[in-house]
Amino acid sequence: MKKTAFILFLSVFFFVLSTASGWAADNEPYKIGAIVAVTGNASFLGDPQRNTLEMVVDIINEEGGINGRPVELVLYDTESNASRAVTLARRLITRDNVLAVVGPSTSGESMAVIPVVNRAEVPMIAFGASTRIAEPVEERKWVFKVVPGDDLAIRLKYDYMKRNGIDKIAIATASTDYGISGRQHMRELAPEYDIDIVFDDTYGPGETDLTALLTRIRGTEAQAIINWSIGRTQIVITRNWKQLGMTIPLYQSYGFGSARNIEMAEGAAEGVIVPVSRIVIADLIADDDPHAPVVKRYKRLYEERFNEGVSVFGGHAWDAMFQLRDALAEVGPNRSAIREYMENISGFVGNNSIFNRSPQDHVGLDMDAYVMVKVKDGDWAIIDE
Amino acid sequence: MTTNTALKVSSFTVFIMILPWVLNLSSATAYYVDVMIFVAIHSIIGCGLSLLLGYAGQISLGQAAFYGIGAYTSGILTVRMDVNPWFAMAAGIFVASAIATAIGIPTLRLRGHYLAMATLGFGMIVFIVFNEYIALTGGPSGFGNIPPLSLMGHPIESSFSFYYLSWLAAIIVLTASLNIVNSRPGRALRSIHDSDKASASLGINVAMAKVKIFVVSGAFGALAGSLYAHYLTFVNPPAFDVFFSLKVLMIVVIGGIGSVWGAVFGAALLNFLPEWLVFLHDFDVLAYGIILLLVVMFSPQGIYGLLAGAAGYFFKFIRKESDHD
Amino acid sequence: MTDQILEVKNLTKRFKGLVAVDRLSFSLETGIIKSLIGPNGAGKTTLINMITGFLSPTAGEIIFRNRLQKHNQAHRIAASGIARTFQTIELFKNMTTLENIMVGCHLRSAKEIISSAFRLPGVKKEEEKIRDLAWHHLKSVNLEKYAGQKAGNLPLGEQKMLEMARAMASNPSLILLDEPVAGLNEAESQRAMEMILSIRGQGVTVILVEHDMKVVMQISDEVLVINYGRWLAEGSPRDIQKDPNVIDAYLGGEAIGACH
Amino acid sequence: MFDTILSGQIIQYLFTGLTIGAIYALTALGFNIIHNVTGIINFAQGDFVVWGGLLMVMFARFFGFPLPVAFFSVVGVMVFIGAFIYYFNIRPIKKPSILTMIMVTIAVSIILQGVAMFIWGKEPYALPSFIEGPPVYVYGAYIMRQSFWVLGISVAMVLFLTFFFNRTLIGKAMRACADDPGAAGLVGISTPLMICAAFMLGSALGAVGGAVITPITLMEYDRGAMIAIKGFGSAILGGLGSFSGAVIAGFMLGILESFATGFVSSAYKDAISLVLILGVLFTKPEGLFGSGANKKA
Repeated sequence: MKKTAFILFLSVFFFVLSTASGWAADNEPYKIGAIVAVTGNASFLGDPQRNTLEMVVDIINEEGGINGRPVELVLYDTESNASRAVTLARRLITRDNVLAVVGPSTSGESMAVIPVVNRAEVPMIAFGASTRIAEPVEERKWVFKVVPGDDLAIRLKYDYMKRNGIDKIAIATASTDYGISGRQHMRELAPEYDIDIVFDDTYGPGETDLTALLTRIRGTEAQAIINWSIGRTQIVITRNWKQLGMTIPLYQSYGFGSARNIEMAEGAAEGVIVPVSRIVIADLIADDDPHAPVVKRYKRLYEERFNEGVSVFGGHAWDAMFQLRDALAEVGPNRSAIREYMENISGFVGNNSIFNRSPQDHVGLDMDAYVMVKVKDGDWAIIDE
Repeated sequence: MTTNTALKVSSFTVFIMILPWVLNLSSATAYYVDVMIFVAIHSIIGCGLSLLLGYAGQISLGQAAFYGIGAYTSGILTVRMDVNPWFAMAAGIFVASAIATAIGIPTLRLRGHYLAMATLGFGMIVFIVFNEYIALTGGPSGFGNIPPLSLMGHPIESSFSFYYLSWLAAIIVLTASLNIVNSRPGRALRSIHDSDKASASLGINVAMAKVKIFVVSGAFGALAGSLYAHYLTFVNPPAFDVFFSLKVLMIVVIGGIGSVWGAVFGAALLNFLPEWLVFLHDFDVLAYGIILLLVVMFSPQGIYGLLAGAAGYFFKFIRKESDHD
Repeated sequence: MTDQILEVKNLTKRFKGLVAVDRLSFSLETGIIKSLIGPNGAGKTTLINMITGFLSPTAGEIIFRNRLQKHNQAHRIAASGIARTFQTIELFKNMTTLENIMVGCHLRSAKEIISSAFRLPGVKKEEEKIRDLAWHHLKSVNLEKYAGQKAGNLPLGEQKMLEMARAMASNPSLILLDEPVAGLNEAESQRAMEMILSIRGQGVTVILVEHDMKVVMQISDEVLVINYGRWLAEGSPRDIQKDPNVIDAYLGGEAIGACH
Repeated sequence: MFDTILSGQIIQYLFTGLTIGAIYALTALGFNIIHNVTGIINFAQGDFVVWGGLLMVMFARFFGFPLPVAFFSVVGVMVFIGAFIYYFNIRPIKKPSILTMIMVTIAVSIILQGVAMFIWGKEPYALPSFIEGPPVYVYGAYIMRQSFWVLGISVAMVLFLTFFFNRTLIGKAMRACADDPGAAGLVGISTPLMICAAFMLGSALGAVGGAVITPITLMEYDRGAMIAIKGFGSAILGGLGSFSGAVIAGFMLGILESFATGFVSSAYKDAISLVLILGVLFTKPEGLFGSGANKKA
């Protein structure tokens, strides 16, 4: 009697346990890891990225998750520190056992994390800008990128310059990862467009006064200046350019694409020419533009929820997360299947234009990722052609 | 080494050997093994500054330079010239020692503020070189693909194995530091700290003794940097900026400048605090500043001094109690 | 002429127009206690600092054991066999009494950083040797009971004794004592004097700078008087006490008079 | 043609250098004032400049104070902060060794930087020129109007300090403390009070520098360390303690940097001036202008 009861009890127990665990397995969330620079020097990148990631995960879960399973975001702050990014990437992979990693925010951190994900065979979608993140593709098997390369923005600029009869230019770049990458592409691509770089100098990211550098440019035959930097120096050079009463046009890198920069330049930015992502000029793009639904939706949702202006950098997070959603919906929770899917993604419309990847190209974007704009009356204006 | 120190070091070694097994029991703490690797690396560079600051009384605000020199030498030799990582590590230590000698001879004639500013300036110059000498250092982007250290053909790249390697190095450095402190050259240094006049009158070459310990601190810094490079397999300049030099200073001062053990405590504190102070976000720096100020103002012997004092008091108390029995 | 350990010739030191020591010459026989006296500001400490290499002379020569001292660094001069104590006590306050004397043995040992760090062969033996030597010197001044205490916590009298013992630990052939009994009470002075005599007993030559004339007259073999940096008188304590120039210099003869 | 361009460039570099150099000079003066009275090198001196600039932005832009009111409010706040630092961080130290004081001022610097980040965030802030208007065209060079303000106020500060230390009672008392604290105490001068005054003055001086330079260079929370080392470098080049030396050296360093940018490269500008500073530290720690040490005004 006792024995039967015991067996009965055991079978009930195991039944409950098995159904419970089976239920759990069916509904176990898909874990996505994120490492972004919420704090530290690059917090202007990581902060909107964190916001966007959390927002997108909420959207996906409100829509019923992926194949009925919720998404769980495990997000850590790298503090803009490459060594911390590596530690955290290892933590995501070994402890949290995530299916894929999004981030890190900067190129330096992304470069540092690449060996970790390649070794662990976990797909990563980096938010860094440097082209080296996705090249050479043989060494980047598990790494993808959502940020269009510097080369695309430079091609667009050179194209525009040629059409406006400019063939002698001065380039000034910050000695940062961002600046060096821009400088390298500008020098490499110039011959292709028959553009002559008559002045080329770099300056420190902490520079507070660039009048001396601009004075040297004034002594050359340059017909335009391209400045490639991010942060304070792009404002400093804009102000100094205006203060020196320079008449040749100033082209900025896409890093200038934030309303705050126009404000900080205090009127000096009038006439500055910049290639920007569509998200910067979301209000200006036509409704029949294929990007309009995504870009306008992201801007509306973000600004409603966080009460602050949307940024390009948050847009990267949006694109990465939705690409992962599509992948998971299609192939399920399998790291190498996700990688396979990411590598062949095509026709995906994101904030950074339309992605068409291939085993030879882990970015998948073209020049259409940028739009040339000019600062006019304290706002952006699309340059019509 | 006195028996007391030997006992401390061996019990600490046992603790370190067991720790990852305990941490691995729970997935919530397994990650702390990674944090502990940085505790080890920072302890090594901290021991160097502790010898210089706590024993010789000479300040350096440029330790990040040696850390960087070690890391970059290791990286450049292994990646560009295919040198064996162990040789690259030795080369890094050698290069850093040579540079420390060249810098130390003119710098250590300076006193107090001059020395602080000179080492700060030295650190800034080295940082600029890392950033601007692109052909050699890869510039601001740094470079990756640094091979891991390996032992008899087995690469030491998992957290678990690197934990043991880094702590092996840290314990050797700690033991060596304790040995130095408790022997002829160490006593000479401590005597300089109290009265350089009297030291000179007893035949101690004060200037040379300072340079020597500066070289030792540079060598430890380079060892730490090389470990860092082979662990991360990637180096870029921000890891070696002025703030890292200040961080090393904080490790030593907050940990306690009276003893090289302080560096270990300081390294642990400054690596675990950010884990616990996540809610502070960027303001953890502010927290460090405040802790540093409070320590300097109210507890010059640092956390280790406080703990040692408390432990001493506690044991005395116990002994007294048992005496009564 | 007997064996000379030290000879000073025309030694001069100027500080920005002020002449602290002026063409001073004297010589010192091996194995004696020679006191150096003179009113405040006479240049006694400047002279000691020059002999021990803490100051370089403006002109003149110092010949120690028949060799011209290159007036370079204090630590080299210490290595040549000259030890000293300081007017303001310069102990290593944060080190123990024993460790202070162990530092004193610096010149009698040789192990450097790397061998010490890794406890290479010979380090242990040398450390034991240093420790034994230090204990020996500690016992010579009866400070064993303070061995483990921080030197800064010792009473003043013991600090002065410790400083002398530390200087002796470097095994010098000449020792310069700068006011070893200043500030001590009667009993402590007595001990210090015994110590100085025992230093001479070990064959070490002593130069003593002291204000306390009673001590000077009691233990000196010779006395040198300087005034305004110049040689004023030299001779046995008895002769000096009678020298009219000396009495004149000590205006009113307070110090000398006190001895009578 | 070529000559006019070149002379225009040289004048441009000269003015840029003078403007930047003025800040180094003011920072160096701040170092000297505190050093002369206390023997402390205040590592937070660069952060005073940062705070001066950021407070000026806050008062002038966000609170909308008229410029003179904003300017004197900045000075007022910084005088208070200087006194606060002295009373709560410097005075309580029982054994003020050089090492301790270095670490205390480093800690203060970290804290000032952290609090600035807390209040203003990490973005750079801009400020309009004190007098709006296009740059002045001089012999082929464009000089910003604010540059004249920077130079004018720096000269005014030097004159004020000379007057202050030579003619006013408190200034003379501070000098007396610097020369011989014991004797100063005997004649009834309160040393702690004078040290406090030195901190107040040093902090206000840094803040003035920050307030006038911000319209040209923008300002953000983490600029302190670089300003501090250049300012200290100027103080060393001029001979630590010498006011006139500090001013001359500050301008020299600024001009050197500007010409280095003009004729070599921006990238190595900081390295060039740092190497110069180290070179002087190693070979002539008493400064370029002979034995400047402890010479005052």
